[in-house]
Amino acid sequence: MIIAEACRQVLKDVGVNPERTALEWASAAEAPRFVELITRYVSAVKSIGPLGKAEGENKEAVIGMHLKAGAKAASALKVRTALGKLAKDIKKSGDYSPGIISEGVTKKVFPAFREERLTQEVQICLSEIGPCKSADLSEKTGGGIKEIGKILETLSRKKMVKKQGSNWYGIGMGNQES
Amino acid sequence: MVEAGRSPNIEILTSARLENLDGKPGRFTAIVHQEPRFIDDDKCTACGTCTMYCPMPVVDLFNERLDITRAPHIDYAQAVPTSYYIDARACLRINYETCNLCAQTCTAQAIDFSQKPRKLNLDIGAVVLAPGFGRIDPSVLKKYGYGRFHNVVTSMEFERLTCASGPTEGHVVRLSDREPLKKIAFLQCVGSRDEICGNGYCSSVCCMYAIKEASVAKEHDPDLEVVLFFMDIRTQGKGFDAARERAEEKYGLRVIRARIPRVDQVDGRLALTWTTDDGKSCSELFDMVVLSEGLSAPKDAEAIAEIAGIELNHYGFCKTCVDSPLVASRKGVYVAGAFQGPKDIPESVTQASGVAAMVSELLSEARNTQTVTLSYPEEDKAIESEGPRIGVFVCHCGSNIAGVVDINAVRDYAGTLPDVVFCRDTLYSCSQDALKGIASKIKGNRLNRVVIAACSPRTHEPLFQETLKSIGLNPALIEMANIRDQCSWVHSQEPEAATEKAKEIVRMAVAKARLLEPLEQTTVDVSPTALVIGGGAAGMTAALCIADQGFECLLVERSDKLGGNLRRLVWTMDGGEASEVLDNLIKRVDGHPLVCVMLEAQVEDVSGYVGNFTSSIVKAGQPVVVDHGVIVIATGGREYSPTSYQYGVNKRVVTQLELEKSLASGKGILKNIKNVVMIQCVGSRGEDMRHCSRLCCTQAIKNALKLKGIKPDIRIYCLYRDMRTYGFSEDLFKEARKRGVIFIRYEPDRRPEVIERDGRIKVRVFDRLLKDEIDISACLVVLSVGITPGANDVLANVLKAPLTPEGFFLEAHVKLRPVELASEGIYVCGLAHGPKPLDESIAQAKAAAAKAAIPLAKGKAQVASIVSRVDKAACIGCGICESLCPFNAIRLFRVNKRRKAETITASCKGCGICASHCPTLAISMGGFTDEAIMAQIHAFAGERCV
Amino acid sequence: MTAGDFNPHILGFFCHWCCYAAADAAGVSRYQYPPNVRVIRVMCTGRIDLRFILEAFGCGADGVFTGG
Amino acid sequence: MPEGKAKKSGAVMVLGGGIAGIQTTLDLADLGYYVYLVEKKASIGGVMARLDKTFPTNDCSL
Repeated sequence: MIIAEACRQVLKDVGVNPERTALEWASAAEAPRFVELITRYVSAVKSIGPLGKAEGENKEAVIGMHLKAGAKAASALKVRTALGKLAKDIKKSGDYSPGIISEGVTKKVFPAFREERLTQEVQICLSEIGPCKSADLSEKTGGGIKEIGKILETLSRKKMVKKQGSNWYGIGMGNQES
Repeated sequence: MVEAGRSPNIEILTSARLENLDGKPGRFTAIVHQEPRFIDDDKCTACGTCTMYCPMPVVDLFNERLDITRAPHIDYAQAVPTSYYIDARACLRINYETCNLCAQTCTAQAIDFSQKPRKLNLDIGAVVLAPGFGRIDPSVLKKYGYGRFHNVVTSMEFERLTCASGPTEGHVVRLSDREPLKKIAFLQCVGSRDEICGNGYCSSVCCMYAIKEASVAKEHDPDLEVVLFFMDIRTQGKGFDAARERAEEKYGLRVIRARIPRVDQVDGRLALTWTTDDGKSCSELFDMVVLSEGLSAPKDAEAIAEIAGIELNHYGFCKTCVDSPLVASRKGVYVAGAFQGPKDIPESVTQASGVAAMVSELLSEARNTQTVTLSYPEEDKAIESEGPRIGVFVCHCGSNIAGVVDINAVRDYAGTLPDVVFCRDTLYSCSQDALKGIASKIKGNRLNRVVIAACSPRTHEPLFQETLKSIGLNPALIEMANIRDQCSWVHSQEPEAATEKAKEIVRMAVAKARLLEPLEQTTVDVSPTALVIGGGAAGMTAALCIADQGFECLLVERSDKLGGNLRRLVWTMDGGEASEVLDNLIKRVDGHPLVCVMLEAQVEDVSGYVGNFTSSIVKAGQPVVVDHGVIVIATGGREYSPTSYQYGVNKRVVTQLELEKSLASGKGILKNIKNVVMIQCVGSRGEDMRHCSRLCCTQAIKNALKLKGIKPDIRIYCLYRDMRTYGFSEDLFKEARKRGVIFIRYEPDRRPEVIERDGRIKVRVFDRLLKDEIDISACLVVLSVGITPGANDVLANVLKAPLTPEGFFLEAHVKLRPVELASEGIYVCGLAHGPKPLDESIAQAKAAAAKAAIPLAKGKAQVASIVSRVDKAACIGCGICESLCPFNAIRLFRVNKRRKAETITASCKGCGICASHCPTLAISMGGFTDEAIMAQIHAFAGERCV
Repeated sequence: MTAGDFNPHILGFFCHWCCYAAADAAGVSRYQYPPNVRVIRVMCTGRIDLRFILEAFGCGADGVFTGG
Repeated sequence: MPEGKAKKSGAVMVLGGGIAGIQTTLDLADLGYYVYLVEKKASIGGVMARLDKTFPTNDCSL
């Protein structure tokens, strides 16, 4: 349930409509209930429309980028540790009520994920599209100016990006600048 | 059921009955008469073609005559043995030598009319009678209009109506016009607690199943109105009261305390009339009336008793006694389940395991003499280490898949997938001959990964894994593509979409198969001793039973003497001397060579897993470390000490056990006692504890009869909420009423009070019939106090075993595994599991001994292969997995100064929660690795992968 | 592409003990339901990792249905 | 072989294929005995197989 909540918030961040995911229970004896769940869910997704196109004109590429970065972020140590710790605490408290879960995810897991996703996406943009201004990066990744600023700062401290005039360059990411 | 069908040591003889039994315990010879099925079990693939073509309609007894089927049929799809049979009475071919249609249409050539009835001579060591119970005779139901009014149904018929595979696919409708229902009535005590039909006892189960059926009906149709008519609501099983309150409150079930005499039909609807407590008579109309029929003795009880040479009791059930409830009157013949007396499924299952223990005691030296263990060839490591060579077998399953999915297209498509070196379609891949064909193809083409595109792995994967094992291939190297149950069967109107889906399912299965790795089937040695914690009646019985089966047993008791609560009991339920039972148990325990007793000892720490536990037991301050294979918890319970009703303040207010002790000590104290008032449910059901303590009603009645026996003119009042004298103890309740005991019912919101004024005590209670408060002056007030859990939480922490909200140990499954805990190798019995009378505790102790003896008897514990494996290098020792694992199957160990996680393979159930939460992805699950699932996702996407 | 003939391509994670068993039971009773779901069987929904769901959407799934 | 000393048979007969019969059979097989399960109907499961759900957990009763 914690992962389902995390998934909803993460999908919102990468621009995918969270209604596309569902978490249901059907016991081995509840075949009629299962069939109803599947039929209702398929028609719901049908009304939402195909991935990308439904989320807005020519959004497919943008969402694709967000998702690629998101997948990497979901493997990042910081994000997974946050999720694991939250699961541990909730199990200890024994209180699995939705309020507690969503609050825990919003406070502890989502910020880590968002920062990691933006960091990954910045690196992808720089390596695939080449040097661009921090304003472009914030527009492409959907991250706020301040957020992108902070990320670029940490990346440059780690010697992974370099600022050249108003453009940022990725170091050792395939597109060697002059 | 499926397990029973598959084990090589179980031979199921269907349509068979016992004809003769002679010999003595250990050496019986039985003659069994078996009617033919006219269909060969091995060949039949349960495809259903014969039922379609047979012209002869037959009433479907399995569906309680609510449906029609044909002469060749199967009771229900999941029946065991899963093969059809022909109802000889209806078949034209058998009776009139004509037709023979089914034999021609059967593609598997399984129908064989030459089969003859046969007689089998079996030489056996013991006989277990478990023929179950009989149904109430329809004549008894006549007065409720059953058989006259269409919409009066029995509870079993209602059960079939709500069942998804039943005649109406689970839609609860009026039988008269198939209209949906608006209002249902459940009548209780039909055919039980009923002198006229001779079933004076209470069937113990109808209250519970009525509430379940009512809840299921409400789930089907929330705005349905449900009314239940009870005399006493008897839901005394573990957790049943809580479930009943939840159901009543969640589904708004109306409960009326009245016994309906008859049912009339008024313009198509059913009219019930009854009188309420305050004398008002009411009547309402209903769409359907469900008769909660009781359990009577099996119809052929006399015949069985005569053949097996055992006695029946006056109700026609098998006669047994309180301290050995599982032994029939003839030595070597045992009884389990409803034939011993009406009971619920948990008690039947407990008795069944208990009987297994007693048989194992009787025949312990003949263990493993006639069982066969299959042997498998060496695993061919060479082939497995080669690159993936995948074989795909696409099954027709007769027409079940081929009728919708284009098998050839799927087969050819599979051939184009990478690493697939062989593909073929099979008519029935699960039939004996096809399995041989698949085995030879695997060897012939040196295949090391197999994909079977057919039905569900849940039902057939073990079958194919056996085939792989039989030719030296690791059973984990197979993946099933479910293109029947989840494809052709459910998309039969869209053949192209179904074929497309089948192709994609096969593509995903091949992607996963490519990454399958051999998983070794580890077995663990079991140290053949048992640890029993708690030396009460249950503990001693369990220890003796394990020892009699030939295994060493250590019995640990906290106090300085054995006996526990049994010491406080004077008489048993059937009037026998409790001290006799106690002395007998203690004498046998002290005398038994294989039982070692440790008094004044307490279990301080337990570690390890099934087969290899090590516990440290503190005795007189000194810890003693002991190795053992299994643990049986029998720590018992404690009598609830009341804090109200002036208990402890006035010495003339005593508990039932105290009364029993004083009655046994001498008649003297009864000299000046004329009035005795008993108060039921003191502490139980809502005061301090939510649960019903199950035995206080029967105990109160037992003491009341004892009092009446000593001083017939004594006046006894019994203030009760529900008299729960279930089963045969209903006779005692009737006897008490006959002897003049006055029973007054009180509601939980207006409990009786004990008032003391200048040395004399009075009990004030609100009498619902007189609608007024009455004061009964009492020379003695006896409180029927309930049973609270002992200090279970201390032991629970040591064993990491969960407790129920009420504080008793939580069993693995309340109905089907009542004496086992979720974690393997730990068993529970007696009052530690929940309040219960002596005979049920003894039966449970024997059941726990049976279950505990299984790993000891096997000597080896088989470990599932789907378990987690930790990559030590990647693990950073964060401990998240250890805290999340529901089965304590992954622990952190210190490996040269760093903490690393490690799996306890025996306890791991393969759920994978640790793997999905591991921050460094250090944990991989056997059979469901991250890479395999990722490969399936990419195969799912096919060309659209971004 | 109007929503009418859009055929969503949905990935399903089914728990072996409950939802997968319910799907089999639906098959046995021959219930019909749309064929858009492709199933990955897992031993428990606890096994599902956030990465799987993001990977699925990354691979163009229109929906992910998790059945416990 | 003298009557008293005859070796005990390692097989057991269980009469009745309902829940009690099946449970005893499974336990006996696990404890190392060969079991003949004699059932008068054509399939085992008894009354419990006809139940739709079981109280109080309401899971399937097969």
